[in-house]
Parts: sequence; structure tokens; C-alpha cells
Amino acid sequence: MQARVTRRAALGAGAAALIAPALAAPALAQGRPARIGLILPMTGPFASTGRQVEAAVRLYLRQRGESFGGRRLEILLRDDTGTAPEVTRRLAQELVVRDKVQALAGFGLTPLAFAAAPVATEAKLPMVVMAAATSAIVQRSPFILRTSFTLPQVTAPIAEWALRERVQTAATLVADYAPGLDAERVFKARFTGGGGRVPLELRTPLRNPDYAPFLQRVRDAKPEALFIFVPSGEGAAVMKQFAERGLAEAGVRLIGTGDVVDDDLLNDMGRPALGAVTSHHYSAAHDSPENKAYVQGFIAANPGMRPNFMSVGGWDGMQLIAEALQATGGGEGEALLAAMKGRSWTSPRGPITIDAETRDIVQDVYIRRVEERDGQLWNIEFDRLPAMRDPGT
Amino acid sequence: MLTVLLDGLAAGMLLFVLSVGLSVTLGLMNFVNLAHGAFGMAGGYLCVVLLNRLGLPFLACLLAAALCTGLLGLALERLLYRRLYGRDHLEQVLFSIGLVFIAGAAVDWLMGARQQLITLPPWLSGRVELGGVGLGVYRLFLIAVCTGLLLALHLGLVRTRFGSRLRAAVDDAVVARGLGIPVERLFAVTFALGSGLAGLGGALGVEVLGLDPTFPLKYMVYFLIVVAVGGANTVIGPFLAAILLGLVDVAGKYYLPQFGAFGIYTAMVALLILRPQGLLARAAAR
Amino acid sequence: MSALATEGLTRDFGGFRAVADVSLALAEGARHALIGPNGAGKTTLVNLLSGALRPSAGRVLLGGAEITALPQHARVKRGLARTFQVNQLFPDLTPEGAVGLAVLERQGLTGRWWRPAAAHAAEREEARALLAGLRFSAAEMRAPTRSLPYGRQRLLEIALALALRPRVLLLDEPAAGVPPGESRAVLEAVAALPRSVTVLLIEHDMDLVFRFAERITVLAQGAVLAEGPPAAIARDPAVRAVYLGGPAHG
Amino acid sequence: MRPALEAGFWLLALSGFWLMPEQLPLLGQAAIAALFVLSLDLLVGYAGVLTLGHAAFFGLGAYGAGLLAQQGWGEPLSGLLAAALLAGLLGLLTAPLVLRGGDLPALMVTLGLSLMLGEAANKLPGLTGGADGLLGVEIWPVLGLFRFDLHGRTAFLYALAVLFLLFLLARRITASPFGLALRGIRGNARRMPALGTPVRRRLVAAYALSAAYAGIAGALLAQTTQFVSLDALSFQRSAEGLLMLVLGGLGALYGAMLGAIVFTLAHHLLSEMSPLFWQFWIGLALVGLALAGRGGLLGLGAALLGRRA
Repeated sequence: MQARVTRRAALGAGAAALIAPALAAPALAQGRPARIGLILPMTGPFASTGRQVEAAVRLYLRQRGESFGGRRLEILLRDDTGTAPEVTRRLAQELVVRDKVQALAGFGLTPLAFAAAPVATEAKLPMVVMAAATSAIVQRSPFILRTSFTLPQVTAPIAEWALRERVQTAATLVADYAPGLDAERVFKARFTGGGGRVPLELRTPLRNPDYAPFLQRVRDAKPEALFIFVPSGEGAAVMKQFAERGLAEAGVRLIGTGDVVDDDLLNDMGRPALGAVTSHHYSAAHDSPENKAYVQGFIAANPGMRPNFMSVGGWDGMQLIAEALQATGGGEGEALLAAMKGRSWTSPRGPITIDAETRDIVQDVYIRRVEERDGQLWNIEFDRLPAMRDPGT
Repeated sequence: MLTVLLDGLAAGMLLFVLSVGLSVTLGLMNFVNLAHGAFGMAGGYLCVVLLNRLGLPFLACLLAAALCTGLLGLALERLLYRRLYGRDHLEQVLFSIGLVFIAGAAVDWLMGARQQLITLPPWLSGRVELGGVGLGVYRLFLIAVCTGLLLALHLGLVRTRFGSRLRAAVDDAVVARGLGIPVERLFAVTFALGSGLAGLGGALGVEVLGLDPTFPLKYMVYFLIVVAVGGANTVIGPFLAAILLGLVDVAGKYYLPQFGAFGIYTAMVALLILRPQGLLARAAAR
Repeated sequence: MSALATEGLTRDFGGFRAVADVSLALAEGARHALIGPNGAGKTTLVNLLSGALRPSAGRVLLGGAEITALPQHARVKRGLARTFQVNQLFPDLTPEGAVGLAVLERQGLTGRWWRPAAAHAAEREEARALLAGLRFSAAEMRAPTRSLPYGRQRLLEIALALALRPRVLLLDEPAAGVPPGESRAVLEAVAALPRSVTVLLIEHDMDLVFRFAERITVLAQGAVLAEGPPAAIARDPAVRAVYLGGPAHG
Repeated sequence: MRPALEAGFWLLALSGFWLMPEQLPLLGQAAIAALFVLSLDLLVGYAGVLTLGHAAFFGLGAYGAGLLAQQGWGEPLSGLLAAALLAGLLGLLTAPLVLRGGDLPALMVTLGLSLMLGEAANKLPGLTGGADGLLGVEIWPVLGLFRFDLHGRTAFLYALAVLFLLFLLARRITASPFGLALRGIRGNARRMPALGTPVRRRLVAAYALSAAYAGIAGALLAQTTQFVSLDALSFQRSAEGLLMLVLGGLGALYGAMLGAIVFTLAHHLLSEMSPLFWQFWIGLALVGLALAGRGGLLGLGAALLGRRA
């Protein structure tokens, strides 16, 4: 409901914004434009994350108008190259000091979000994490809110699903950085807690991974299932090796978080991906009018791309900022933050809430299977765990 | 065990094809071409476009990738590289890193930043069981192709007139010029050959190494290791180095995954400390 | 006691014996020349004496003390200096700077990192005086070495060694490649060396050798073929056969 | 360089404080980059030792200072000192390995050592925080007076002051007999032993000095950003430093600093104007400069000045 109200308001505001310039705007508009500093990896190894989030952010402004609470939203996009925390921190500082932004947003990787956190605290500005997924991020500053997901949140369901499927042994393969370790720990705790056994735990380097030897070890260990978490964009490489190693024939089922079957790359992965079961908060195949509109708009605006779970973090981040601006009539700082806490709406991924206490996202998590529909591969949801919180560390 | 060995071999072979051109440019022209990986990337993207968009058969794509990158190399050599022969190594580094940046951005602009994937033809995918050991068909294919290339290169260098001229020019370009060998043309042809091989390696590697605009930087360290450890004068040196690197890398990941890439770096440093001179002869001059 | 002596000095490169069982003795203040055809092992011998190479067998003695195991720089500190057959200069430094560096090194000052080199006035003055003695003009002293004519560079090569105030000086073909017009200055510089310096001259130019040397050692295929005063060497039939008789004379 | 130009350089750098008050974080990081490139110049430009792994010292300094602060000693100046000692010590220990062969082995051994250090930091999450970076770095006010602020004022002045002092020291050292000997070694490594110079000892000293400088640069970064990550040890940092050095001009202290400042600012400007394709323009500039080939920006500037005069 709320979403619809907001949309109508947004349309109105958008119309106002269209007329405003003709009426010599500055005096009439409620205030200066509200600037959002969007810091994302636009180049380097994690560029695909940045591209997805940015595309969603732009789409949001195109579809919902640019003015909220009487203020025009202005996006200042900055490239943090995905690897250098001091660059992220400097960009955040600059956006605050020079560009006087009303909120910081984006943040592709955990260390980069960590580096920027003190800036948000000191500047007393909301910092909307749209991509990074380590549990601990929101604790680094009382000004951080998250619209992406956390690894424990999406990992726990697949562990329990595997137990329900009577899988008794599962190996884990995770990328060797904080989100990966989060995933590994949570999976193991849940899975062994439910009576399963984890005979093999593998960690792949974050950069330059070659998955073949790792998967060979899995094949030799012959677990019933292999749990996989790798960063967005790496899924295809794992999938290929999974197929080449013949793990499926050896009786190993591929399970994981949805990162490995990234919607943007899923079609190119081809047949090997078929049947992979993952748990995640978003699938481009999610069956709802909101999502249909979202996917359609996204593909129309970005030919050759399909929105993935990173993009939806960007979309909802904008929704959060827009709604809070609307609610506060163009408020700033702590007022804006207060308006963001506890907000709920229906996202393309389904109903979500930003918890007022933890500032972390509460959302439905789905169990999905890769299936072919109309000649394309999709993650088809077949089970849902409503209102999952981050189970904590 | 055998599978690990074979994987290492395949990885090493691929690395060899990708980096042999670099060691030749270093040995022959005393040119530090850090942009070598960019030719590999060009080959990879050509292969992806031809295969996915035009639907050409895989082998034709490989061939086209090698040819086109070779021509690209030739053009760049004539237009740009030629001007920097004999300059300070660090200036060459500046130049070739610049090229890498340009290539990366250009590819990003044309093709986007995401990973490029190809689907292999059925006869190259899957695995075969040989004596109870499962081997990836594509890895066997890699090994076969690269062995063929190695033999061709070696024989070409030893048996043909081009080869003997090339070896003479590597030994001493001044003397070779005096003997009436067209060193300039030799440079150009060799450069094109090296680039073409890198292009082929890039195309072959899409399936194994992945492909995105950061490819040249991502694998630069590996290429450099091959050249440094293998030496810059022969084809055999880099070949052995590449195979060694592939084996150590794969075996390290299989048996000691907790140590990450530590093994490879330690091996390289140890080798270089033990045999700094024996591993390279001509490349050391600044 | 000899100023410089070797005992059974030998050096192999792989299977090739470049210097074979060479025993030499230079008296204090000697003017000794070492001659031999190309490839006779002259430069290898100089490298063995100066410490740039290690011998496969044999000993090197400086003023009676064994220095076989000493590295090159330590031998210099004990008074053994050399020049190079092919110029080994500092293209970017001026002659004044380069010779100044050598003087500073002799004083053991190049480990000092606080007081500017330019503020070491005495050393700089000494360098200038040395260069002036070799007829360098003030402008030449301050020009980058790379811009000097070859003959001047050859002189600088000697100046660098002299700045070390050696007791024993190894001159490796000091006049090599110098055009006739410029060679006189080099010859003068060699002739003007004080008697306190023991000199071993390696040379192709027989005029220079016979004018300068008081004793000559002839090296052939790495081994000593003959040794004696110039007149005796000039008469020696074996020497004439391998060397002096050849058309390469001069 | 003439005194007027020198004074102009530093006054211009300082005036950034008033001219670009909103860009101080950037200027501060440019100063840190300048210090890092200065340290590279001492090694590559003066002593003629090539390296592709200088980030090892930068990163060690950064982690050293960061860990010190994390463990409860956030005093910045002593942090710099600790970082310098730590990095200098590593330099002393690794110099013999690096100085064994020629250029290419030196490049690869330094590269290998820095990669090993990076991998070690990655595999010791208990100590370094692994791939997440070192959290909880809290730095006390400089001299007990100046708090590190959001505008980056303290950070900029602090970094610039350290750069200036270390530049003065570097200038002193390069002009000393020791510096002259280093230039001699770079100019002709064969001659130096024949002058009686213990070449190895001098190079080891230069290596350790350069390492200590890099360590201080790393510590500055850790202190001003209050965060350390694996990126401090990365190959990219080493390579970028070398790039800046060649860009500015080898073997000249001002060249090194100029290269670092120009590269950092250009990178920033371009990536702000074109967040997606800034690399293209940087690449084009590098290629153009290499083709012009006049010994970097400093050489190019001198040539231009010379033509006008």
C-alpha cells in the first residue's frame, strides 16, 4: 500500500519538477537539490556490481521522478575501483565536505564500507549500503542502513533446506573474505546443528581464482552436496568447472547462496546451471507485478543486462532515500536517518523492512531452482521463508 | 593425482601460449611489453563475439582470433612500438601500461565490464574416463593444441631460415644487421607472431581463465613470472617455466589450499635467488 | 719484498683456461709491462689482480700480504688501483664530480650522508688540482663526461685511478683507441707518474711499451712465455714468433 | 632547481589549504603518494635498483602503525617512527636477496616478496583482519593538539609537513657523499668497486632508507584514513608508484613528487568526470608522454622552458 501512495506522490513531485524550471525554480522549490553520493566499483574486478547498482538507481529516478519531499534528487557517482579503501574514504569525505551530500550510498565491498563508516558517523549522514553483505557492517556506525542482504540471512535457509532434503554430507566452497567466512560459518553451524556433516571446507582466493583444483578436491571427497558462495560475477566460472569436473554425475548436488547463479550471467552459464538450488532474497523471475515492471524497465533501459540481486539493492536504496525525503519534507541528517528506520515497502524482491533497531534489512528469503523458461534460464522460486532477519554472528 | 597433474599441465600450456610472445619481444627487441596481456584479451573478446554473436564454429573462432590479433600486433608495432625500441625500460613500461589502460577501457565501452562466457561445442565439453581417471576433454584439447604449437615453434626456430635469422638477431642485433639480415622486418613479423599467439591463448583461455576488461592486469604477474623464470632466449625456457608454474599452482591449490598463492611466490623467489643469471641472459640490460 | 706478486695464478672458464699458472713479481716502484696477443689472458689477469674475478687457483700478494680473498673495494683501500681498457666512467657526472667522488672514497667518506658533497672543499680542490695537472681546462672539468672527446675521457679514466693515490697501479691499455693527435697527453700522463707508484702496464702499443717499461712479461695462451728487460724480450725468438714478428706490430 | 621555483612549489602546495579547502582529503593523499614515490626515487632513480614490490614496505608501515594504534597506542609521530623502523628492518633483511642478480631478477624478487607479504597478511586475519582490513584504528591528535577532522585539514597539513621534512632530509642525503656514491653506482656499477666503494653496503643502506621512507608513507595513509587493508600491499600500488615516478622524471626529487601529484590529481579529475572510462584518458596520456620521451614531466617542462629561453 505504502508503495502505491509513495508512487503517486512521486509522480506528483515529478510533475512539479518538470514545471518548476519554467517558473524560475530555486526560490519556488523547497530547497536546494538533495544530493546523494553514490560510491561504487565502476572499474576493476568488481565493476559488474557497480554497473548493476547504478543502472537500478538511474532506473528508479526515471520511473519515479526525481523530486521527493520538494527536493530534486541529484546523484553524484564516484568510482572507488573496488579495491582501495582509502579511495573510498576520501571520496566519502569529499562528497560530504565539498559536495554537501545528504546521504552516502553504494559500497560494493565490505572493507570499503568499513573504511567509509567513520565518515558517516562524523558527518551524521545516513549511509545506505546497497551491495556489501557482511553481517558486521551495520555495527560500524549508527548511521549505516542496509538495503542489500547479509550472508547469514540467505545462508541459513539453504542449510535447513538441505537438511530437509535429507542431505547428510556437504562440502563448502567460499571466497576467502568476510562475507565468504560468514557464509561458511553459518552454513556449517546450521547444517551440523541439524545433524549434517561437513567433511571438507575450502576457501578460494578473492582474486584470480581458478576453481578447478578446488572442485577436483570436492569430487574426490564425494559429499552429497556442495555449498558455494563466491562474489557476484564469479559464479559462471565455478559453474563451468562444476560441470567439467563432472560433479553432478558424481552425485554432488550444487547448492548455495544466489550469488553463484547471478541472474545477469545465468543465461551464459548454459545447461550446467540447470537444477542448481540456491537461497537468496531476489530472483529476476520473482512473480509479482512490482518485479515484472522492474525487470521490464531495467532490460529496456540496459539492453543486454538482466537485473540481478545487486541491482535490487540499488533500487531499494533509492526507495529508502526517496521515501524518507518525502516523509520529512526534504529533511537532512539525523531527521532523515530517523525517517529511514523502520520503513517497510514492497520491493521487486517482495516485502522488506529496514529494522528500526538494527538498521539492517528484514526480508523474505526464497529457495529457488534454475529452470529453463522460454529458452532462457531463470531462478524459479519454490519455497519462501518470510521476514528473515540477519541471524547475527 | 593424475587429474591434478593433467590440470596443471593444461594450465601451464595455456600460460605458455599466452606468454611466449612476451619473452620473445623481451629477448629479441629488449622491449618490456606489459601490454602483452592486452593482445590475449583482444583474442578472447574476438572469439566471444564471433562465437556468440555470429555463431561461427569454435575452431574458426580460434583461428580468426589468432590472425586478427596478429594483424593488430603488426599494426601497433609499425605505428607505435617501433618508436620505443632502444629506449629506457621504464619508459617502455609507461607506454605499455598506458596501452593496457586504453585497451581495458575500450573493451569495457564496447562489451561491458562483466565476465564473458562461451559455450563450448559438445565435442569439447564433458570428460572422459581413462583407466578410472576422469579427464576434462577441453583440458586434453588444450594440451594437444599447445603441444602442437610448441613443436611448431621449436621446429620453426631450428629448421627454417626465418628461425635461424631470428636466433642470430636475438644473439646480436648489430652483427645480424651487418650480415644483411632485415632486422626491422624480423622484429615486426616476430611481434605479430607473438601477439597472434597471445590472441590464440586468450581465445583458448576464455573457458578456463575467464575474460573481463581487467584480464591484462590480472594475469600480468603470471606472464612476468614465466618470462623471468624461463629466460628470454629460447622457446623451451618459458615453456618449462610455464609448466612448472601451472603444476605448482594447481597442486598447491589442491593439496595445500590454506596456503593460498604462497607456494607459487615462494617458488619463484627461491628460483630467482638461486639462479638469477642462468635463467635469463639478455634481458637484464637497462 | 715485492709491491705486487702472484703465485701460480690460474683461472678457468668452464673448460677453458684463460690464465694458467702465472707467477709475477713487481718490485717497489717498478715500471713493468704485460704484453701478449689478443686473447692471451691479459685482461683476465688484470681482473684477477684487481679482484673483479676470483682465481681458480693461486695467490695474489700486495706488499707481501695475501689479498686473494679480498673483494675489489678492499684491495683499493690497500693501495691497488686500476684503469679499464674500455672506459668505465660516469656519463652524467662532471670530471670534477667524478674525481671528487674518488677522492672522497679514498678518504672513506662516501658513507657520510649529512654534510653535502659540495661542502667538502678540500677534496674538491684536490680533484681540480689533479685534473689541472692533466691539462683539463676549467670548462672541461665542469662539463658532463659524456660530452667530452674520447681522448679526454681516456685521461679521466687515469685521473680516477690517480685520485686514489695508489701504491700499485694497473693500467689496462691506457692509449687504446685514442686518435694519434690526442694520444700524447695520455703518454705524458703515464710518463709523469711518480716513482713511488708501482706500475703494471698492459699494452698493445709497442712504442709505448718499449719507451716506458723496464721489465716486460709476455703472456701467450694464458701462460707466461717470457720475462725480462726490454732488450732481451725484443731478441727472444719465441716472443718474436708469437707476437712481435706478426704483422700486427703497432 | 632554482630556489625561487622551489619556494614556489612548496608555497603552492601549502596554499592548497586555502585554495581548495574542500579537496583536502585528496591533497593529503597526493602528499602521501608523493612521499611514496620519493622513496621509490631514492632507490630506483638514485641507486638504480629496480623494484616492483615497494608496496611491501608501504604496507608493512601501514599495518605497523595501524596495529600500534589498534592496540591502544594512537600517538601519530611515534607511529611513524615505528613504521619507519619496521620497514627499514625488512629492507635490511631482504636487500641481500634483491641485490643478487640483475634488473629483471631484482624486479621479480621484489615483486615476489611483496606478493608473499600480501598473502601472509591475507592469511593472518587474526592479526591483520585479512581481506576485510584492519578495523578499530584510532589515532590520537597530532602533538596532542590537532584532531584528525572530517575536512581532512589536520591530515593534509600533517602529511604535507612530514613530506616536507623528509624531502629536506632526502635532499640532504642525495647531495651528500653517500648520495654522490649512489649516483656513481647507478652511473657505472662496474667502476665503483674499482674506486674502493663497497657497492653492496651502499646499496643495502639505500634500500633500507628507501624502505623506511615507504614505511612512513604507509603509516601516514593508515593514520589519516584510520584503516588499513590488503590493498596497501598490492602489486597495483607498487606498479602505480613506479608509473608516477617515470611520469614525473627519474632521479630528481621534484620529478618524483610532481609525478605523484599530477597522477593523483589527474586520476581524480578524470574519474570524477568519467567514472566508467577514466582509464582510457589516463592511458592515452601515458602513451603520449612515453612517445614524447623526454624523461617524464620534469624533462618535458625543462625542454619547454629551455625552448622559450
